[in-house]
Amino acid sequence: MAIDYIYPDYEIVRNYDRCINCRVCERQCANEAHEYIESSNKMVSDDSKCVNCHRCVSLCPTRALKIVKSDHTFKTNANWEGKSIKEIYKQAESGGVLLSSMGNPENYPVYFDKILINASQVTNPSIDPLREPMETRVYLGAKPSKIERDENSRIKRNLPPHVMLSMPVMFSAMSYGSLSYNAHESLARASAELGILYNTGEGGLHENLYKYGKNTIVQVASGRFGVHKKYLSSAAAIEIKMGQGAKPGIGGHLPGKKIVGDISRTRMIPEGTDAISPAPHHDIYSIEDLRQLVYSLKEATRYTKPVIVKIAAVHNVSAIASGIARSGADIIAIDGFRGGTGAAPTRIRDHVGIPIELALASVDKRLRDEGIRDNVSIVVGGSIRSSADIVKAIALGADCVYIGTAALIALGCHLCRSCHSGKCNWGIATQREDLVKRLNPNIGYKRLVNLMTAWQHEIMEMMGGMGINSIESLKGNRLMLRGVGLNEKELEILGIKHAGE
Amino acid sequence: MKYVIIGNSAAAVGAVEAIRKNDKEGRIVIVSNENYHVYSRPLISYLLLGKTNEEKMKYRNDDFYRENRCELKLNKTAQRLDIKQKQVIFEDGDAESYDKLLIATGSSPFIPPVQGLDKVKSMYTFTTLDDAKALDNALSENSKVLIVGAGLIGLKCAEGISKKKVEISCIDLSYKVLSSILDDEGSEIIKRHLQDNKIRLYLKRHIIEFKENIAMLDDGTEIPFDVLVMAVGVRPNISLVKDAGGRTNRGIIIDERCQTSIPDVYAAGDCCESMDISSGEAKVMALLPNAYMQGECAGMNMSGLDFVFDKAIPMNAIGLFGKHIITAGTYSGDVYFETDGKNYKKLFYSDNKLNGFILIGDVAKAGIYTALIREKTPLDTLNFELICKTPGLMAFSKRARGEMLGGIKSEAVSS
Amino acid sequence: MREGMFRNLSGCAISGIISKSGKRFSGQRIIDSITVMHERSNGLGGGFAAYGIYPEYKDYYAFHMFYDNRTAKKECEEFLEEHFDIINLSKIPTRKIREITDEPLIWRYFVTPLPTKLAESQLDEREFVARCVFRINTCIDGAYVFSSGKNMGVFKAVGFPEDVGYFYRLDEYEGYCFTAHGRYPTNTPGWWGGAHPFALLDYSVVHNGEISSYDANRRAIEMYGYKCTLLTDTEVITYIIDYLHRKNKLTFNEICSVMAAPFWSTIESKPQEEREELEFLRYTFASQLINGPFSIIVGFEGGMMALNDRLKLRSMVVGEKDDMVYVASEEAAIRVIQNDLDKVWSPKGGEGVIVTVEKGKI
Amino acid sequence: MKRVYVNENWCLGCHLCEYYCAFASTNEKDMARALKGIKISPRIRVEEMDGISFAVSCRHCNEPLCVKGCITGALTRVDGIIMIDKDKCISCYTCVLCCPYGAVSPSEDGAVLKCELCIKTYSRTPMCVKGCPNEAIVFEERGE
Repeated sequence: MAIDYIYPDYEIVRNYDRCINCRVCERQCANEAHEYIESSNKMVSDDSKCVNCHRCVSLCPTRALKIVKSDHTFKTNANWEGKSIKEIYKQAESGGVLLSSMGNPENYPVYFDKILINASQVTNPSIDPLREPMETRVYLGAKPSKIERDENSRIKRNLPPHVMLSMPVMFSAMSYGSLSYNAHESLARASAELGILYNTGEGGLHENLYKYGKNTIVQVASGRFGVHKKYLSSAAAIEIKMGQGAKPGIGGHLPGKKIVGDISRTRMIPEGTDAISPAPHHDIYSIEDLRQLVYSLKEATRYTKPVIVKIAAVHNVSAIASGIARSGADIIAIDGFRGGTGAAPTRIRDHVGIPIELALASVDKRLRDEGIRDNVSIVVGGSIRSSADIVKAIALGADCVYIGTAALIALGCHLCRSCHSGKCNWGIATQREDLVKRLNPNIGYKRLVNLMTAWQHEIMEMMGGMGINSIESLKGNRLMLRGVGLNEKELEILGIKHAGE
Repeated sequence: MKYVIIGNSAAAVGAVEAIRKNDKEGRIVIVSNENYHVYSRPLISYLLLGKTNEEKMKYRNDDFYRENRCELKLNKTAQRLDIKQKQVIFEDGDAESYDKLLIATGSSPFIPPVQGLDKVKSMYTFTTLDDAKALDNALSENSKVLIVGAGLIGLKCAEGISKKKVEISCIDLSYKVLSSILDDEGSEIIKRHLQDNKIRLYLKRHIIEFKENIAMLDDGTEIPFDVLVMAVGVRPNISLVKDAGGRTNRGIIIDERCQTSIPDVYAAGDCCESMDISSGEAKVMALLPNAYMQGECAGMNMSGLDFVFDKAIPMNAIGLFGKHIITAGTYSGDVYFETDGKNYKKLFYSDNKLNGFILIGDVAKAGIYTALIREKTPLDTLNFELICKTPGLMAFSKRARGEMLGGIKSEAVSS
Repeated sequence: MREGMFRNLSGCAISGIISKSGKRFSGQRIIDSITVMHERSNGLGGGFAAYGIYPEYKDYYAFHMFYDNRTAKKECEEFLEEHFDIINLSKIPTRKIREITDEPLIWRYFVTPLPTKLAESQLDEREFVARCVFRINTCIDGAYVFSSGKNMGVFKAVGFPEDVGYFYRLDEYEGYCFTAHGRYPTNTPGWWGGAHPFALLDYSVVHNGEISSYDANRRAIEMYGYKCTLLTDTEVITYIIDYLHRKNKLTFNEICSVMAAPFWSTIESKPQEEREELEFLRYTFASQLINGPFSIIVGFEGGMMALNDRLKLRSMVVGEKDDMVYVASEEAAIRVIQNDLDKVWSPKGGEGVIVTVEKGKI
Repeated sequence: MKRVYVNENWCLGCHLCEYYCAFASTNEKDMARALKGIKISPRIRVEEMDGISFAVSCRHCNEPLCVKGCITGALTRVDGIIMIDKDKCISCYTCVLCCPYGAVSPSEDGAVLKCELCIKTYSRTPMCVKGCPNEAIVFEERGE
């Protein structure tokens, strides 16, 4: 046997005083980290199999389990940290590209955490959301370019295609295939109940979920999987995915072994074939090509649906966004470099792209400077973690945010970042039937509804504190923000003052 | 409406509870030839064993008659029916008129005519509480007890007195114990178990003559005894109906509404004979669940509803010295058999139906088999191979399970 | 420190009077009204807008200017001469009083765009004038246009409003509509340009409140070519009104439905036609919704509009007597000049009161 | 009346219902203390095979064969709930013979085991329902 260079990162600690040998840990671990030893009437664990997903910890009825970070260590080295060394061991053994899941975990600045929100004192009353109406409804879509009146001088109601949301949040693109059916159903049902939208991602739309079309964004990505007329016309909006924050410049790859049954049918590709989404759209090599696709999709749906163009936040994002805003797109979605993924090359995920806060601030400013901000709505994603992040994003200039990871966490995800293994113990990022059923959408959708309802309340509280009772008055209201610990350049890009100013 | 019920056991209770569901007003008169609050007869062996007491033996709580507004007449024996006048005439000369009458008179022990029996001073039967009390009084340490009959009554009696430091012998005409409910192999297991529990068995024997305290057997064996228990069987108490001209056979003949051939006269429980749907034959099925359900059926019909009880089958649940036996139905057809020496299972099936079963030892979930017999469930609608090995709902279709456990019907579309 | 260098928060008193029949009356009345609300000001700013005061020059834009110094004046006048035909120029008459100090140079010009320049610009006349105003205010250091409409003028200064009125000899002007403002800023600017009303072309705004949507409004309006140099609510509100009324041709009723848009729940309860119209306005002009407490009186050519924020977080009372309509922060400020009112009421939040002079009466 | 319903689509076969059931009957506060070292005798039991699993407990039938068959009167139907009087039960197993769901279990404790919807415990919701992590077991009012 070859030398195993890698000591497990985490250790399973079992309190034998509390363990009653119910074996739920064993039954629930798809990684088979737990085992019951009949002869000694004892549970044992194998740390090397543990991905630290907490399924066993959460289900253990006597709280006999916990997972701790191993204190096993390499010799201290500020340059060569254990993580780097381990990655080299892995690659030296496999010869392959390192794969990771979920968002960038590295220690880059989180600008949201360096921005603080204002509140009213004395000169302007704060508003109590429990007593006064507090509006979080937003519309996404272009604004009418001019006001026209009919012969009776009544305004013609020539609104461009748009969508209405009860609050400025949507569930971001996560495909059926990367997510389980139950996860998708949870997202769809929650969206319907909440009056917001979810996004199919590039996996097509399962036939059972067409009934949630009013709350669905259908995605058209470079692989064009699952795209057909009914798919497009069933939706509230269509999203062209040009890029993803977790892996800008990289396509997608769902291995053939996951392309089974309904997934193959929904994606419209044969069972067992790899679903490869190329890095670029092979019919979009430039901005004018994008315009053609935007209008193709508009033609196909008779100009009734807004078209979203989603891009990853990269260095010249504002120029790109400006191009998109002139391409006929109604909504621009920008995905920051912390955005999640079901699988991405680690180096790409951790080193490519820019923070969403900066991207948003610069795009919003650029579009305003060019007088085209009304052409499009801006949706941002790529690690919105709380209602405060939402308030900050809106105040920086976003119309709405996309949440992906937060929604999955609501569904039970513990960010073990092992989605690519296909053995998600929480039934979210897996197609294994026994695991999929662990996510009961009746529970899942309620948890999503709860989370959004809670966030909505918090948004209202924060708005009320600022003396704002309608979310549109928060949009781009950067005066409501102050930076802490940011340098001049960062403040300039964010367009905010430093706290105390 | 005036209901009269003769008898005060399970069938009577079934009838009262059914009547009171439909008729809160009518008079109910219950007549018993015993002097007890309704009690469970099968518990008399447990009484002797000390597992229950007279208080706990009450089949229904003390408020039963009051809550159900029943007039209870104890120590009163019905003599005959005047079906023209719709009256019951009692031995003491009283009469009780009725609009609807239920005969729930049960059965009486059968005492075979054996030479010298009249000389035996200490002879007991074992079907009523008084029987049990009398027997209990007769026993003393080291008593030698001879039980005639190794059927359900005899063996439960043996178990009942087994803790009393007595010597127990049991004799039966048949070559096996529990011959009415067990097959040969099953019987053999029980036989060994009884012997392990120090019951002396004399099988395929009969008593030629009693000589005071000695039973002389056909093979010349002499069994000395202090106490004799006659438990060869029971006879349904049918005379009230028979004498009034109603149809009887071994038991009172009733239809599936528990009606006798006499208008407004119903019968239920051990005194009647009804259809065994597992065999298609009319039988006396003297067992408590049937008694209750027949009584219930009679009560329903007496109080004006149209109610059919057509699910009667022979069935038994009995424990002997810690070993449990559950049987039901008829032992005919193909056989599924499995045993590990301790546990024993035999299923009988034919024509896509389960006819009967015998379980000894592991009796868990036996009711699932019982239901298959009672409901005549087509065996090809379930995983028969699986259900033979492991009785459970797993063997049913998902849909059937959904109906049994709930929860699926409403979601059938989405999954 | 002056407006534009910081965001100045202030509470205030406002008052407005209009004659629906176009009858001109003395500015003394508005001084009397605002004087009553002395307590609502703190001496750091007062001002008036007066409509119908220049009938003899009614076809010319009346530019009221503050100059910090002569250089600024020279530079500005060069600019004006380059773009306009200057019909008349003079110092604005004032009274020297102890209460008003540190006055800048205060000049008035009646101008009309040079036809060649106007044609060259390919703009309509009013847009041309507005752009010139922005140009002066942002590019010429020390020069500030604080009034630029026709047949109207703004008069403002640092001081209590009654003193400002006296200073500017407002009692000597006659107009069909006056508005007034007394300021209570929470810090101490000393710049006259920062006083209110704020005006662009013939739109003038006096405002009591502190809007919480300020930066959202500002950043949105700046996209349409406005430059918010003062960072005041009044400035951005004026621009919004200019944008909605002059550029998008919305009626003042519609403008109310934008600036103090009804709640969605209210909109949804309306009959379909009205609902769709309100939805359209809220959708299209979401960034022009003004949030937070405000009461404003907008003066414009031939009319006056009063509006409260939709929660009515600031007081505002309206009174009517014959052809006169009075609006003020406090009822007392109306009663003092007209105790015998036909009608007096407090408009609901978001309910605009729009008074226009009967056609042809000016 | 509220009943326990089981939906096998969501049953994970985790067996937690059995442990929570056993825990409920101990009236202990802490499950570890209650069940440590014990072989549990739950009133609900999971059947599982080939990826299918579901829990079975008393259905509290409207026409309960176990009650009708009970020879001692230990089983009764009170407000729709089939209750067992452990004192009266003599473990004859007639109810085991009668129950079509296999939901009454033999036991060494001197009385048969069956679900009583936890009404004798502190829990208002049956503990199997509370303990089910996936709402495969629910306690609901449904049209009958």
